[in-house]
Amino acid sequence: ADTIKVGVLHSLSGTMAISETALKNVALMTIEEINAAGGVMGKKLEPVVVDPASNWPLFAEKARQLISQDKVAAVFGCWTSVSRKSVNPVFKELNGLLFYPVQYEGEELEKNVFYTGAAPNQQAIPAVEYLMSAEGGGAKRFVLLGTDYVYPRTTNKILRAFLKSKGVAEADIMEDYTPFGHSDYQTIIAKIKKFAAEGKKTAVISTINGDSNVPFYKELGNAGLKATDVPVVAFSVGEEELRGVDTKPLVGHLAAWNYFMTLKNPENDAFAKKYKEWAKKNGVPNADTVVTNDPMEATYVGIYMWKQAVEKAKSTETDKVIAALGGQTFKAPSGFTLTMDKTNHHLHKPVYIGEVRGDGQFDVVWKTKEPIRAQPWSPFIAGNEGKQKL
Amino acid sequence: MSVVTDFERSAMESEDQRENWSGNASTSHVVEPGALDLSHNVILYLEDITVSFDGFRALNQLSLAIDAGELRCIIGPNGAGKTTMMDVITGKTRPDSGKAFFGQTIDLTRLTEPQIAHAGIGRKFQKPTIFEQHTAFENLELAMKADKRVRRTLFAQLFDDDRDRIAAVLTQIRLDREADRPAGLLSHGQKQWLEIGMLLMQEPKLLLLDEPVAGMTDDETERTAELFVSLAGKHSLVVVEHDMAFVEALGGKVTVLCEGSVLAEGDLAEVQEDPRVIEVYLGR
Amino acid sequence: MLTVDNLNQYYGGSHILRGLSFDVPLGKVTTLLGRNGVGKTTLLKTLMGLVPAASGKVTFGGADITRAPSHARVHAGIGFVPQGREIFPRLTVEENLLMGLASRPRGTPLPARIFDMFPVLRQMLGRRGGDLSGGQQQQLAIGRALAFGPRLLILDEPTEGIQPSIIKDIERAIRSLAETGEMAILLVEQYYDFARSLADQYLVMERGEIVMRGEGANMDADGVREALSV
Amino acid sequence: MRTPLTLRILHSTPRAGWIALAVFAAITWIAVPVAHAVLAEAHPLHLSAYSVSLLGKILCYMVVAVAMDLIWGYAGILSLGHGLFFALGGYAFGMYLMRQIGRDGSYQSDLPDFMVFLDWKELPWYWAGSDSFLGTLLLVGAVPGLVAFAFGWFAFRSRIKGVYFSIITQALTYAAMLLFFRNETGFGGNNGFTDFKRILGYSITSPEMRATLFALSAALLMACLVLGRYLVTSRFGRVLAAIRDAESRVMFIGYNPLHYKLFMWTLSAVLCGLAGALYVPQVGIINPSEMSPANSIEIAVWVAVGGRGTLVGAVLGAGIVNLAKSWFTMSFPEYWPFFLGFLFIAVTLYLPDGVVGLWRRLRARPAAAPDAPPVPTVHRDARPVSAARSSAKDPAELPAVKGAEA
Amino acid sequence: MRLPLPRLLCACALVLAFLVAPARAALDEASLAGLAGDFQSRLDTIEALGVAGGEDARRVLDALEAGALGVAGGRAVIVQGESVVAAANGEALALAASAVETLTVNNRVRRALGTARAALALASADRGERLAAARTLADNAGQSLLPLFERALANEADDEIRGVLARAAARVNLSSADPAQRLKAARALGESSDPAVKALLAALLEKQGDVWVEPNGEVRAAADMAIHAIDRRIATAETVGTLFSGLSLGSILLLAALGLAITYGVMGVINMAHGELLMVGAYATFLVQGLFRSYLPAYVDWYVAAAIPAAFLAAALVGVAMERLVLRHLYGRPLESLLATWGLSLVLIQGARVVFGPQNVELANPAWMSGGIELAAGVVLPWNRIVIVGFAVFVLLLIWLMMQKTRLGMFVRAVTQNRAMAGCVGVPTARVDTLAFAIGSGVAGLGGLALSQIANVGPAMGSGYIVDAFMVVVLGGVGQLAGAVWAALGLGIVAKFLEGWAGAVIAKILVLVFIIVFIQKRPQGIFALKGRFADS
Ligand SMILES: Nc1ncnc2c1ncn2[C@@H]1O[C@H](COP(=O)(O)OP(=O)(O)OP(=O)(O)O)[C@@H](O)[C@H]1O
Ligand SMILES: Nc1ncnc2c1ncn2[C@@H]1O[C@H](COP(=O)(O)OP(=O)(O)OP(=O)(O)O)[C@@H](O)[C@H]1O
Ligand SMILES: NC(N)=O
Ligand SMILES: [Mg+2]
Ligand SMILES: [Mg+2]
Repeated sequence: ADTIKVGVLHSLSGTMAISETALKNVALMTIEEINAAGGVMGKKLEPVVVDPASNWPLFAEKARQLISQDKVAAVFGCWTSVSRKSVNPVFKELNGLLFYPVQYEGEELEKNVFYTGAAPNQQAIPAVEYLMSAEGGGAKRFVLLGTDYVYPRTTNKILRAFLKSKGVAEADIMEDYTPFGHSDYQTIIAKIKKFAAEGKKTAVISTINGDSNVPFYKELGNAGLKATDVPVVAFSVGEEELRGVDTKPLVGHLAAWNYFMTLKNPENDAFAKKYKEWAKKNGVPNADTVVTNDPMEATYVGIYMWKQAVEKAKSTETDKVIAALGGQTFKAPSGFTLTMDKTNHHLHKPVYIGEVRGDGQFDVVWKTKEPIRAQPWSPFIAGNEGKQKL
Repeated sequence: MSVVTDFERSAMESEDQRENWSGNASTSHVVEPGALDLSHNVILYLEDITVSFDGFRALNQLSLAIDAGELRCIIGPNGAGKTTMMDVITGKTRPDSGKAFFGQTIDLTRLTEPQIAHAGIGRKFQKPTIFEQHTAFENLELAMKADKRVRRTLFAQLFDDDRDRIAAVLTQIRLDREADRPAGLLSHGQKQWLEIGMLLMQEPKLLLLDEPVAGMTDDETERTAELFVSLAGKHSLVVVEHDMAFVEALGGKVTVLCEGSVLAEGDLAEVQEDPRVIEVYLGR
Repeated sequence: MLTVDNLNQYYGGSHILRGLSFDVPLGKVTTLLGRNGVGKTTLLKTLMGLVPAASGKVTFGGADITRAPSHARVHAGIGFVPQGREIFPRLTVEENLLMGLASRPRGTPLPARIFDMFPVLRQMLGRRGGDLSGGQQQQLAIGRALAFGPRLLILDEPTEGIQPSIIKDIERAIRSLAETGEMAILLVEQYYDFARSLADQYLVMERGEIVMRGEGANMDADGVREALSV
Repeated sequence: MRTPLTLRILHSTPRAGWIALAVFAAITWIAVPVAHAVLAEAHPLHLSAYSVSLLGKILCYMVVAVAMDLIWGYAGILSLGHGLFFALGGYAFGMYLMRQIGRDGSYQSDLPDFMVFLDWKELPWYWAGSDSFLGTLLLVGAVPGLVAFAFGWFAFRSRIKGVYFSIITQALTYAAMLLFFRNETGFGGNNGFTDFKRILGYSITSPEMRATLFALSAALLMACLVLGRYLVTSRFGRVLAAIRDAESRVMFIGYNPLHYKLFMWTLSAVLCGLAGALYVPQVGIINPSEMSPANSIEIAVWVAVGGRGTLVGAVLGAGIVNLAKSWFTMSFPEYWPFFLGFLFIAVTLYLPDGVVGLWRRLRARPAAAPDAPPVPTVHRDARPVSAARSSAKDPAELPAVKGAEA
Repeated sequence: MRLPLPRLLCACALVLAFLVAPARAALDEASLAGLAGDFQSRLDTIEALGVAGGEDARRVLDALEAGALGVAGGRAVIVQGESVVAAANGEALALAASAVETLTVNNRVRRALGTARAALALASADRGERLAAARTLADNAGQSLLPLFERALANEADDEIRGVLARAAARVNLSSADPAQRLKAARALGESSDPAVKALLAALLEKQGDVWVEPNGEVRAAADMAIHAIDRRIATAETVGTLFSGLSLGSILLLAALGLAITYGVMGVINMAHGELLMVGAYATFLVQGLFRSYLPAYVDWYVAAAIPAAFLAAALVGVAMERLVLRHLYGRPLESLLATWGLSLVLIQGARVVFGPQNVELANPAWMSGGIELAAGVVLPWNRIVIVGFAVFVLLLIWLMMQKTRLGMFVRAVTQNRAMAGCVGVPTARVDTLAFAIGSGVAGLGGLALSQIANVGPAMGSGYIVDAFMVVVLGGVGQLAGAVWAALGLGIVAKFLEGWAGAVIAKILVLVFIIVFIQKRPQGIFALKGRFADS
């Protein structure tokens, strides 16, 4: 054929559409951009978009369809870990190629998957270190708050071990989970207040999933827990999520990511601008207020890395592309040249910590000097030693 | 099919449990289906039954005894409690106090509706209640005297004599032409007949009939009376009616209910003379 | 008052009403008799607009109401006591009666006549309609139809389930209503004696057709009773 | 004279039905397996793994639809919790599949990965027996069956009916979903079970296994149809329908509705469980979202689309809705909910008795008197005469009084 | 008290400055030197600025807050556009703005800034400002602030402020070297209801090895008593707080369910699109907010009030359309209405997604609905929740009037109970249906308006409420408005008490189990319809 098909596997309906639609958009934009620049090996890319509808088994079915029916060369997709877990066996069986753009809990390494989001040591651990530092407020007590699923559970397990290694006592850690879509945070906020009042400087580490964040932050604001007293650092709240929140009461709360829209560098300026224009041209609702965020950047980077690898391998064959991907570099909107690790299919990524501003963007208050290598198997979990390679 | 058997067994066991839960099992009677004790020739015996709804006494210390094979008419003003009495006998309503015995041994106040039906009491409702989605034929089939446990109905089949019997009843109630029509489409009077037919199929020992001839023509009323008279003796019947001609045609003993208790009892002629009955019921 | 002209009605494939024509004059009681299942109730439902007429014409007070919706017929002045009572089971007795005034402006009082006729209803005002005994419900259904003072009253077996003394009352009441000359009455009845004693004119239906009609006074002579037996 | 049961089962499905089943069996037992597992991939008639597992999944859904129809269409009990039974069957079989992974998981442990990860040292008691295939087969039916039996026993005994019953079934599945979501519960939390490798030692991804699972799903569906057909045409079925229409009347003629409902309810749950067990290896994942209330509502929607109270309708409904969904999400990824939504609305407005109703109307049209006006319905209350009308149209679907004992 | 040396020095300097220099003096360069130091010394410097007070201090703090304060060549400077001035005295410097390293304002700095500003405000003429300042300082009370408290106490006349200050001072004095001071402090703190204070006191009652942290037995006894007093106060406040949470959750459930109580409860339409009617109301509110922001920015706080009719009408119109086009053909076929409304809900959700985008939209609580009333330290009743409880009462009243004071309610019930007969007594059934459905939908719209003030507004928001809404209506007893009220409140309060005890997930499970068990006891809901018609 004279085109190369690539799959876009993001939920456009159901609960995850909130987050994933933007990833589909950015994938289409990137593909257009690559096509405009001549395509890959002289062939145009042809995106195949499907809607797995936030339904995990459907993810597996659609993945199979993309690989075996549509014969796509690579798939860009998934957000939740469970969706990734459900497609993993399919990619393995059919030897497909998946680029997964979202921060996740690690404890996984698949030959057929490239992880362009953060592993825990590229997001969670630095964030907690920051909170414990003088600049971060020197927190001594921690509330680990999350939605009850694997990403928060795992992240918190790692963080607990990490905190322990830093000498934080069990009694100074409170861990709590809410169901998906939980919208009544009165009790939890009251508990946090009580916990915070009981002693030393307290910080909240939130792995609350997208939809519950609005009620959580609203309650937080109204209950008078200010960022200066009890800062909340979130791992799942980015620019896109904040579009739905009145950020005034949130100012000062934190998020840790590998990318913020406010980063100042030529790549990012171009990236944000391109996306705005694309959104306008394609009639995305509220196109004038669209934002870019970390998983979008990770999607963008992932597609380019794949392109480069294909060009290097001179083939779209999965094994050859996998071989060519290791060591690929790309000058990313995050301001660094990112490298795809040769052995663990993760990107080396910089870490930023941002404080929420009144306009829903983030002010970077801390960052790493250079990209950090991912540790998908966290050393803070027993038995993971020496597991960092495929 | 072992699933079925297991299920059935456990269902039965739990049924027993329920009885135990529902009260002092030690004093409750053991119901032997079909073992109706008529040693004193009384098939139904009500004593001091009281039923009230939100303080309103629908039955007020009602006592009544029906002999085996008797045809008893019950009359009384609207709201006297006739239907409520039938509700008590059939287990639909639990009395606040009082005794209700079927024969000498079966305490009706302790049994569930299906158990009471099984013990041999059949009922026709004031407002015809039939299975509207089933055909007239099926209505009769369902009512037919048979083992009515799940396991049996799963494997039940209709034998020739069953069909003959159903056909006979259909003819008797003049619905042979409507046999295969859904009963919901029958006219009011036809539904009345169908319900009587169901009762005949059920072959109960005691028939409770609440206004069986309402909506029937005079001619049909007569036929019904004949039918009931022919049933008496072999069965016991309790008939509630407001149609005096019909009551007269039945010719049995008459009980007048008023405000939840018995006002008068005797031959129709006697009762019709009673000034209190005239006052509250018959009018001048 | 009410004129029915060549009315036809089907249920599915079967022809239930076959070209019926008759009048119901003001100030008179017209009784309709017939055996079970001949189509009496179907006819009344057609008159009330509950089932659409297949063909034919119904006029009331000069206006063609063949296709009018039920509530418009009530507003035109038709009151209906259906077979089977059809009271609103979860409304109280009082509300049921007030429903009878739905076609009248809000705040119209209930006429005292209802309670004179059916004193039991007064005692039961607060009870839910569905809790009443059968006969009480029947009285309620009649009371409800009378509440707004209809010009045509249609009754489908109104005596069903009612105790003899009250049947006598109803009989007297219907007579007096007709005698005021302001009401037409169409009565479907199986209870021959009751029908005969009220009828100013009678109609007998058989298989969807009117097979006999005449003056009420001639009912016995015409052999209506015999016609109703098999 | 007693007619043997087999003969009666034979009679309960009309000849056309048997022919259809035979054709269906030929396709699903021979044509599809051959096209998938025997024909080379390049062959024009080759059926891809995608198609086979998609169709296999839909076959499982069809079984669920039939189970739902038995309890909803014929016993009038609307369950909004059938997803639970489906998921329980799925989980029971999923446990076996997890055990079959053996030491091939990421942690190379005997325990499933998620347990290793959450620091479980040994399998909790409720995983006992999950390593035995036969034990699993038992659990697959017994777990949903027992849950349904216990729940139904209490609910029917308390005479919970109508929406009250529907709502507590919904609460039940919702509560179970939350319970299974918890990581501490021991069923893998939100992720559930996935990454299966083997059944009885055979690779789960081999074409032979796929074809086998597919054929088994088809067999289950056919068995359900024959069994369902027998049940609804038996006297049992008529009693059940009578309970649906007038429960108290049924009691007064001596049937105990509790037992009837409970039997059908439990049977329906068991069928769902079996379907769930076949579903899991074919789609490769089972997780708590199968128990979400919306999933259970959707099951009811399939049945309604096909035509409630007709077994074929349930099958058609499940097939149509799911194929439409698969096709729409692929062809109109951004707009498919519009199509599906309008499909549902159109079905209710124009096909009041579902797809099967349409079929009957088309068949009945030439026969009906041309001048007959539409059937009027007078009392359109909760238990409408119109429903009688619907079941009256086609004698084939009426509980057959005749044929059965010939 | 182990302080690092620089801190100690700073503190001393501070106290000295405070004691020696009267507050008016201009800042000297030395007092700002810390800004060029490490992070901690910056913080200390900032706090010291507040204690020192004065116009110049205020100016420096303003600059810091605006992100204009920086250091250049070891000196604190302020960037003013392109020019740079010395922070201490405002004199112009020959430095390029680009040469200045501006100080990052993060949370920690903001906190120090807050303390500094509060210290400044303690001298304010406005009572409210002083009170707020005292409260802020009390929360951050440290040794360095003690002199400030004492000075303020000396000048303060207001009792409430004195109380706050005294407790703040007491908190500091709890670690005084003088046992008498500590005893006084422990007694004074018994007046508090702040768990933080309790923690301070509790620390005195601990043992390190064999030695008491607090050597003085009398002080320990006083601390113990104080702890009990605080505990009692906290316990009461918490119970009230939990009750309120339950009430609030209940009122939200109720608002989510009330529309359904009409469309389903009274009219019998199994309305799976009910959640989407909530969504319509919420989006209508969003649009009204947008209009206010564009055209009436001065009154933007009142957009919520203006949204009441808008949300009602928008949802009512959608309801009318649904009723006229679809539901009208389905009366008496409740199960089909389930299928059709399920389809409608898919369409409405996707419609919202196409029009407004898949993301949530932002709705701000107006100022008068932000913040809350503080019952006790840690127990805050947020205004938005209080308003919503009130709103629930308002909507309830509205419905009650509509159903009881007009004949509509009776007509609607009659129509649902017996459609044909209702026509035969003269009720225009079609019109009544449309009207009733419109009202039910409109009420759902009002529910959406309320929800928009608490939770997400997005295309799928409705699906999150539909299950709860049905549970409330059914648990209450179908068709029983009063039942819905009891059910909603009951579920809310039960859920909140369970949640405090078992956590959100288990609590939710328990609530569902509770519903299942409850219905066993009352198979027809709380307000069961009794009577002969119920089952025949
Ligand atoms: N569930 C109930 N709630 C309130 N009142 C009730 C209830 N059931 C019955 N009643 C009242 O009890 C009285 C007796 O009713 P019942 O139906 O037994 O009368 P009846 O003798 O059968 O009258 P009829 O001849 O009119 O059928 C009536 O006044 C009725 O209103
Ligand atoms: N909805 C319906 N669909 C089909 N047929 C019907 C329907 N309703 C009634 N019928 C049939 O129409 C015929 C006339 O019924 P109708 O109710 O009018 O009789 P009726 O004269 O009022 O009898 P009764 O004296 O018993 O009340 C009956 O044979 C009945 O079975
Ligand atoms: N991987 C996540 N965020 O689920
Ligand atoms: Mg009665
Ligand atoms: Mg009739």
